[in-house]
Order: sequence, then C-alpha cells, then structure tokens
Amino acid sequence: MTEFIILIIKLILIIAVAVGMVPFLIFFERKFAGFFQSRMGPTYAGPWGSLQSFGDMAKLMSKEDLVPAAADGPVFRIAPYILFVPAFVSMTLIPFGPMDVDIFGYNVDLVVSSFDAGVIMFLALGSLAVYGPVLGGWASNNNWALLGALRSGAQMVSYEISMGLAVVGVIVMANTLNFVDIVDAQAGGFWNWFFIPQLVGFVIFFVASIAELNRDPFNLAEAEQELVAGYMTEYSGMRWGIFMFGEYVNMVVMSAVISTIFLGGWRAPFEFLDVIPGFIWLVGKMLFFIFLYMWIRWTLPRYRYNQLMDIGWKIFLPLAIANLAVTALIISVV
Amino acid sequence: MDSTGEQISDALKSVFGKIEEKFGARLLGSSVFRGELTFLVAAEDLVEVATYCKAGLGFDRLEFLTGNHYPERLEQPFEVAVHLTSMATNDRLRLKVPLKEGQKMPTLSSLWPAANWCERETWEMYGIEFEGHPNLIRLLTDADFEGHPLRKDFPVRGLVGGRIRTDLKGKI
Amino acid sequence: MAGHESHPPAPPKPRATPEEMRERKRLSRQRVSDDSEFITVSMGPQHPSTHGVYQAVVDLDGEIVVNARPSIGNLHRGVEKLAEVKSYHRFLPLTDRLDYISSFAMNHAYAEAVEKLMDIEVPRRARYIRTIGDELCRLSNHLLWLGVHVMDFGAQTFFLICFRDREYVLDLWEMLCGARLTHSYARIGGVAADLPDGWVEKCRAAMEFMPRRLAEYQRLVEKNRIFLKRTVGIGIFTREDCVAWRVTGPSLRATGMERDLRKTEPYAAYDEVDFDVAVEYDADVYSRYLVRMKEMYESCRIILQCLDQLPEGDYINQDAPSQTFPRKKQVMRDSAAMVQDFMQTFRGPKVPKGEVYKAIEVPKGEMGVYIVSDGTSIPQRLHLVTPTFYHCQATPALFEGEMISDVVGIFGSVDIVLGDSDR
Amino acid sequence: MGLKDILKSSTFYEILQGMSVTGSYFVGEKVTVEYPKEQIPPFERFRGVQCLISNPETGELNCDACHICATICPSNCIFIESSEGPDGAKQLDSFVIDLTRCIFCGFCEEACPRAAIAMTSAFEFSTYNKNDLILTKDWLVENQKNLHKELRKR
Repeated sequence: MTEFIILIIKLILIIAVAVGMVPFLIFFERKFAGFFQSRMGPTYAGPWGSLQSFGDMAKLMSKEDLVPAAADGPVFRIAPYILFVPAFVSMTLIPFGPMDVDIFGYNVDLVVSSFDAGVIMFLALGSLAVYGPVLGGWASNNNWALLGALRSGAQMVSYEISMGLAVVGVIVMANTLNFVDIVDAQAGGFWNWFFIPQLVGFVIFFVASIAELNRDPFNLAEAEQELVAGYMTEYSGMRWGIFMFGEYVNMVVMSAVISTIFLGGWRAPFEFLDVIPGFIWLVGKMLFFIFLYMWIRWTLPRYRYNQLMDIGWKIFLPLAIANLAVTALIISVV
Repeated sequence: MDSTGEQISDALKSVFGKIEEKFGARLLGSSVFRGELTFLVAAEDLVEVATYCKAGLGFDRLEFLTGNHYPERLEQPFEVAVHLTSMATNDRLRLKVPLKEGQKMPTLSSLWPAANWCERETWEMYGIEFEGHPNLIRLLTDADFEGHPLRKDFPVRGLVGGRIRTDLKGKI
Repeated sequence: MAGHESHPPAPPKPRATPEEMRERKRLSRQRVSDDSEFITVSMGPQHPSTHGVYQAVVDLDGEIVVNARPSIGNLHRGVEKLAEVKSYHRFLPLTDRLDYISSFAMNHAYAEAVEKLMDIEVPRRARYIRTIGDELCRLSNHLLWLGVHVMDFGAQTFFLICFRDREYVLDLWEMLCGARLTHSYARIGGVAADLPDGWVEKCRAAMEFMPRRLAEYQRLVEKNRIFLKRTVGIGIFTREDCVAWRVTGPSLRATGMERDLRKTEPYAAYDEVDFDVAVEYDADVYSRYLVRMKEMYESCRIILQCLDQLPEGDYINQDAPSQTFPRKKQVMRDSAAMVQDFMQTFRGPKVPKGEVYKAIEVPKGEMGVYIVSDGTSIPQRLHLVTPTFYHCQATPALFEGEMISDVVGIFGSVDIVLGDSDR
Repeated sequence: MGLKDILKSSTFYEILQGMSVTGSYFVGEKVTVEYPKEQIPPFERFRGVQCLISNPETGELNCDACHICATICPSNCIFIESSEGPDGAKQLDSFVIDLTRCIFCGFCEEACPRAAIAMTSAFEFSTYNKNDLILTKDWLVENQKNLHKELRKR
C-alpha cells in the first residue's frame, strides 16, 4: 500500500514539475527571444514580466472556443490532447536520482517506473504524438491546416527513424534499454558520459529532436510565413493554447531524455559534486538544452520541406547506421 | 517634325527617320517636347508599328501603357499612350493612339506580357476595350464597381460604386 | 571605403549564361506531374507574408505551385484621379503614400518629372540633398526588405535587428523633415528646408557605423547553409523575362544587366559621385539578396561622398517665382516673397502645355511619372508608373513550378509594397 | 568539395558563427525604450498635431484668416470661417481641423505667412470617439503648450 501511495505522489510530482515548468519556459522563450533580438522582452506582468504566461493563459481561457462549421467536431476537439498526453507518459520514464533512497524512513526509487523497455516506450510515445497535429490539421477542413498536418506527419515519422538509430549506439554501449541503467552506465565523471564516445549519435539525436519538437529550423508544420499557422490555423482560444502547451511539455521531456541518454542524467560531472541532489543536476542539464533550443530557434532560418526530408533520409539515416556499425564493431572487438 | 524647335538626340533622330520612312503617310503626326519623341498612330496601325519598333528598332521593353480622356475633343475623346524603351540605348519612344468613343483598340499583350495589366487598368479606368486581350476584367477596383473612374465626367467625390451593398444583407 | 573592404567575398559561383539559366528554369518546372488533383489555397490578403494586401490564388500539386492568379487593388486610393483636381504643389504629399517605405524617393520622382515639364533648374545643394535623401531611402527600404525577406525564411531575429538599425535612418529623417515615413520633403524646384544644424555630423556618424552592422548581418546569414539552400537557384527570372515583364531594379540587376538609371540617365547629383552598380549573374533569389546587400554598401558610400562635397547655396530654386515656393523665412519678411507664396497657393504654378515622362531609380525599381499638361496649374493626366505594379504582374511567371515554401521567399525577393502597385 | 569545406560543414561552422552574433546581442545592451514610461523627445521639425499661435504679449492670435492653409492643404482638412471685424480687418470666427483627414504633411505651417499655425510635438491623440478628432479653435490655441520650435528661425 505505501508503495502505491509513493507511486501516486511521484506521479503527481512529475506532472507538476512538467506542467509547472511550462509557463516559465514560455516566459523564458519570450524573454530570451527579446534578448537575442536586443530587446527586453516582456516587462510588465510581475517582476521582469515573469507572470507573463499566466496573463496569456487567462487571456486564452477567456477567449471563445471556436470550432469551424465544416470541421470534424469531435476530432478537432480532441486533437490537442493527443499531442499533450504522451509527453507526460514519457516523463515517467526519466530517473531523477538514484534508486533506493531513504526519504523519511521510506525506501524510494527516484523514478516513477523503472521500465525495462524504456527507450522503446519513449520512441513509441513520440510516434503517438504525431496524431495530434495530423488529426487536428485534417479535422480543421482547411487547406493550409491540411498541408501543415501532412508535413508534420511526414517529418515526425522520418526523424523518428534516425533518432531511434542514434540511440541504438548508446543501447549497445550500455547494454540495456532501461533509462535507469543507462544512467548507471554513465557513473563516474563526465568523461564517462555517452556524448563523448557517441558524439555523432548525440548530434543526430539533438538535431532530430529539434525536428521532433517542430521548432525552428524544422518547424515546417507551423511555418507561419508559409502556411499561415499550419495545423493550428483554425484553432483559437485555449485549444490553441493546449497545442502550444503540449509543445513546451514535449520540449521538457525531450531535453530530459537527451540529458539522460547522453549527459549522464541526474549524475554530477564530478564525483565530489554528488552532494548536490541529482534532481538539480538533471534540471540544470534540461535547462541547458532548452536554452540551446531557444538560441537555435531565434537564430536560424527554416529549411524547406523537401530539404528537410533530404537531410533526414539521405544524411542522418546513413550516418546513424554507420555510427551504429562502428560502435558495434568496436564493442565486439574490445 | 512638328516644329517645337526642340532638339532630340541623334539616336532618336534616326529612329524618327526610320519610322517616318517606313510608315510615312499612315502616321497621324509626330511631336517633340523636352527631348521626347511622340508619334500619333491610328488604332489599326498600332500593332504593326509596335512590332516594327520592337523587332526593327530595338525598343524591346514596354515602359507603360495608359489612357487619357479629352472631353473637349468631340471626334476622338480618348487616347492611349504607349511608351517604349530600348534597353540597349535607353531611348524612349511614345506612341499615341486617338480613339473614338467605343472604338476598340488592338491588344499589345501578345508582344509584351507586361501590357496585360496595363490594358486591364486602362479598360477599367476609361472603358477602352482591347481586342484580343486574354482576361479583360477589373484590376484595381471592386469586381462590382460601376463606371470608369478616370473619365473626366466621373465625379471625384460621391458614392458611385463605393456604395454599401444593402442587397447582399443576410446573404453573406 | 572602410565598409567596402569589410564586404566578405561572395561564395564562388559559376557565371551562368542565359541559356543555362533557362535550362535550369526548365528543369525546375519539370517536377509537376500531369495527373494529379490540385489543392487550391488563397494566399492573401491576410496571409502573414504577402507583404501587404496582395492576393494570389494558388493551385498546388502537392507542394508545387502549378498556377497562380494574383489580384491587387485592395489598397486602391485613386491617386491618379485625385491628381487631376489638385495643383502640382498640393499633389506632392500624396506621392508619399505610394511606396510608403521609401517615400522621399517617390517625392523625388514626382518632383523631377514636374521640373522636367516646367524646365526649371534645381540648385546644386538641393540636388545633393536629394541624392542623400534618395540613398537614405534606399538604405531604409533595403533594411526593411532584408529583415522581412529573411524572416520569410523563418529567421525572426533578423527582422527585428534590421528594424533596430533602420531606426538610425528614420531618426535622420525625423530630424531632417519632421516625419519618419511620409516625408513630403521634396518640393518643385528643390527641397522643403535646408539641412538642420548638426544633421551632417549625425548622418556621417550613422553612415560610418552602418557598414559594420551590414557586415554583422552577413556574418549572421550570408553563408548560413539553410539560407543558401533556400535561396540559391530558386526563383530564376532571366533577363528576357525581366525585360518582357518590365521587372526593374535589383531583380533586373541580379540577371547580369547593368541597368541603373542613376548611371544611364543621371539625375540629381549622381553624375558627381563615384559609385558602382551592383550586378549579379545568377538571376535567383540569392543574387537579388547580394545585389541589395551591395547596394546598401554603395548607398553609405554615396551619402558619405555627398556629405563631403556638399556645396553651399539655396535649397530651392529662387529664379522661377511663378513655379516654386519661396523660402519660408523670406515669406515673413519680404512682401514679394509673400505674394509669391499666395500666388503659388491660390493659383498654382505656371506650367507649359505638353507631356513628359521621367523615370528615376527608386529602391524598388524604375519609378516613372507621366504628366500630360494642358497649360493649367493642375495636371490633365498624371500616370504613376510604379515598379511594384509590374513586379506583382510577373508573380505568376515567378511562382510557377516552385514550391509553396519558396513562393514567399521569391515574392519577398522581388520587393513589393502594395501601396505602390495599387496607387 | 575540399576537406576544408567538409570540416566546416560538419562542425556547423557558419551556424555557430551566426549564433555567436545573436549570442552577442543576448548579452549586449538592449535598445528597447519602454514607451509610456520613457519618452524620446521629438526632433525640432517633428510634425505633430497643429496649434494656433497667439502673440505672447497681447494674447491675440497671429492668424488673420487669409485661408492660405485651407487652400494648400492636400486633403482639405482645414475649415475656416471669418467675418469682418469692427476695424474692417478680417477676423477669425472658427478654425476647425479634421484630424481624421489630416495627413501631417506640414504644408499649412509652411505656407502660412504669419507664423500663425504650426505643427507641434503632440503625437498622442488616439481616442475612442471620432468626434474628439475634430479640433476646434480653442483646442488648437490650447495646444500651444506642445509647441517645440521657433517658427521664424527657419
């Protein structure tokens, strides 16, 4: 029974962290966008404008929830949540600290589920999230939205593959599919982290994750300048807000996964820094990646659709396979 | 030369000579003002003259084409001015075509694609029809605009054509 | 010139012949398959990147444009009709509203045409001020174009930093004539007012600073692999096409044609300053970008030269009292000037009978003004030959066979402002 | 493609170069002016809403109803009514500027031979009611407080 209660508490905490981070991420995105453009960003709501996203949320909630007359109502309504939910599920796979920690006399694993096929689960959930944009765009009954949905579908599916293959190198090295064990395989100092031996895989995974997240330079599904707003064209009010929200939750999850797989997860770069809780390290690494995502978004132009496909299939896929082959060769020889 | 006593460049003089020689009596007149050469051409000769200017004299670019309305000229109140430019020498040439009310004008859009919208604009502004134009519909004004706004008898103020469509109430 | 040396060399590209360009264009259009259904979308008037109220109904085969049907006129204000009820002086502020991004160039084109009609001289100092004004317009126009153009490809930061630096130019304008966008600064026979105190130093400082910022832009975007992929070989519009569709300005110069009215028929003080015509040879979006980038460096150079050589003298012609306004400070002291002021206002200028066409090189292309005068102080007919009108007309030819993503880039690359085309 | 190019493209050289530019903006000075809190004073020639100038000693308006501003105005937004005063001179009865038509070209100020009308530095005149944009003589005289230039100097 206590185990079950602990599990519930952990679940709530995880969701609270993911959800609680998002308004501040949106605030950071806007503030940093300002900084990168040598502006000041939001300044009015709260200190330095930090309550800006709560104001946005209040505005979005008070707006009319518009469903176009010719839209496919139920699908249109449910699509935002399809993007939203898998992200939370992925979050449960990420370890936030060591196993078997003694907290208030209870033995607690600092992970919601130490799932043996964690990596596969994460990739599967990532594929599930594609349905949100695709269904939303299709149900809108709008040509722009349809184009955006098609792009989104094709893009996510093709980057899924190079992403998966990029992780396989790590799986081969760690000899496990479980996130907890992957972190354990990176114990020691930062020289044991997988981003050094798996540099190619790391770069591929990082770039593919940008594509998975639909962010610049791969945000073709929205492509504001080309497709008005892509699959979100017909959305308004809080439903649109949930799409946005889902994207930022995805960003949190993706940065957590990438830091877990390649940057040692909750582990400190040096052993003597272990006094700082692992949770802080993980969040720090996540924030680093989120900042990187933002920096890239506010610097680079966007690829064209067919170029994106070219990169995915003709460069990343062969590179990922080659990386896997070389890794496997070295592992088997050594 | 229509004797304003003004000088034109030697290149334009030779153009003048060549056109005068080729079309001679069929031209309705010519004039020079501020170094710009103008020929008056009849509507039925226009395509021939323009083709010769383009192919024979190197006036390869249509600068613009526009209309004009002189209500005081009772015979031929309308006029279409065609401006040509030579990209090689930067000479400019103006061909003017006087037109009667309702008289049709041959299209130049097969010679220069740029004439397409110019002719549409001239038609909607003056009501001068262009024979053989592929798509003679309104360009700048609303599709249901009535009248030809650049005619001199069209009022500057007022609500003609700009009316609020009460008949569409409830249908949109 | 300091700015000139800091210009990084363009990436080596083969100098394509027109045949090669046409072949490339033909190949790019082969992608359209014969038997498929089309998606029809309406780009504009509310589309985010149609740069105003331009509309194109586009048929798409997958993502490839099969056919585009443009329509303009949503911003039509009947300027040509208004010209027929206003004296030559009173019409001038309306020319601001044509190309509202470079409105002084529009004033200038109009004033040049009226001066040609009236056959009056412009004082040398006024010609220099006009040259500076034209180049400031070119600079601010190209900065806005650059920001918007790169933002069409998704780089949003670029837009804001270009606007940030355009502010220096707009400040100069505000100090010079009191308005940031709608300048109304040219007058028939000169300009509205002399340069204010301290303007020359401020302008010089800004022009010496600007090339550094331009180099920064180039570092940010010029060699970026994404930008290159999005622009090189896209939207090819050959020299023959440009001539046939009367596409002018940087788009024409990007095809290798060295045509710039500032050189071919010099007006204002362009024959007294030293500058190069920016020419590129590949006729694609990237060439148009490079041409405009070079033009910005050249503009800084021209302005600095003009400031160095700025002659003393009047800012408005004083020898044609029946055609120009007097200087403002004379009006309050001198009764003859006051009479001139009243005569110009109530009777308008004295104009000979005749018709003229005068074109100048505005930032977007060749802007011409055709005036038919019947000897009264209001024009019998005034036709504004604006570059954007023809650029919009050529858009179906530009878009055909390209991808929908490139449509916005190509559309941006020909530089369009709808106030200019709709008049 | 030489070795150098491959090296450059695989290290994302030009992308990092671009990111260094935006990174320098990130830490650099910001250009934002927080408008309602801070204001930039307009330059001397700035063309804001007009005012009617009165003589500071006598308090009388400089305007003697000559209609020159109403005539030169390209958008016909100035409406003047005048009558003959007791001493036979013209006297200004009403002076109305329709701001909904005004295009701020500054021709009225420029044409006026008496320095009676001037463009001021006032640019904050947005309103919920269009009738507020019909400026009467009293409003325009009152607006002198925003006058920021010496007219006779030019």
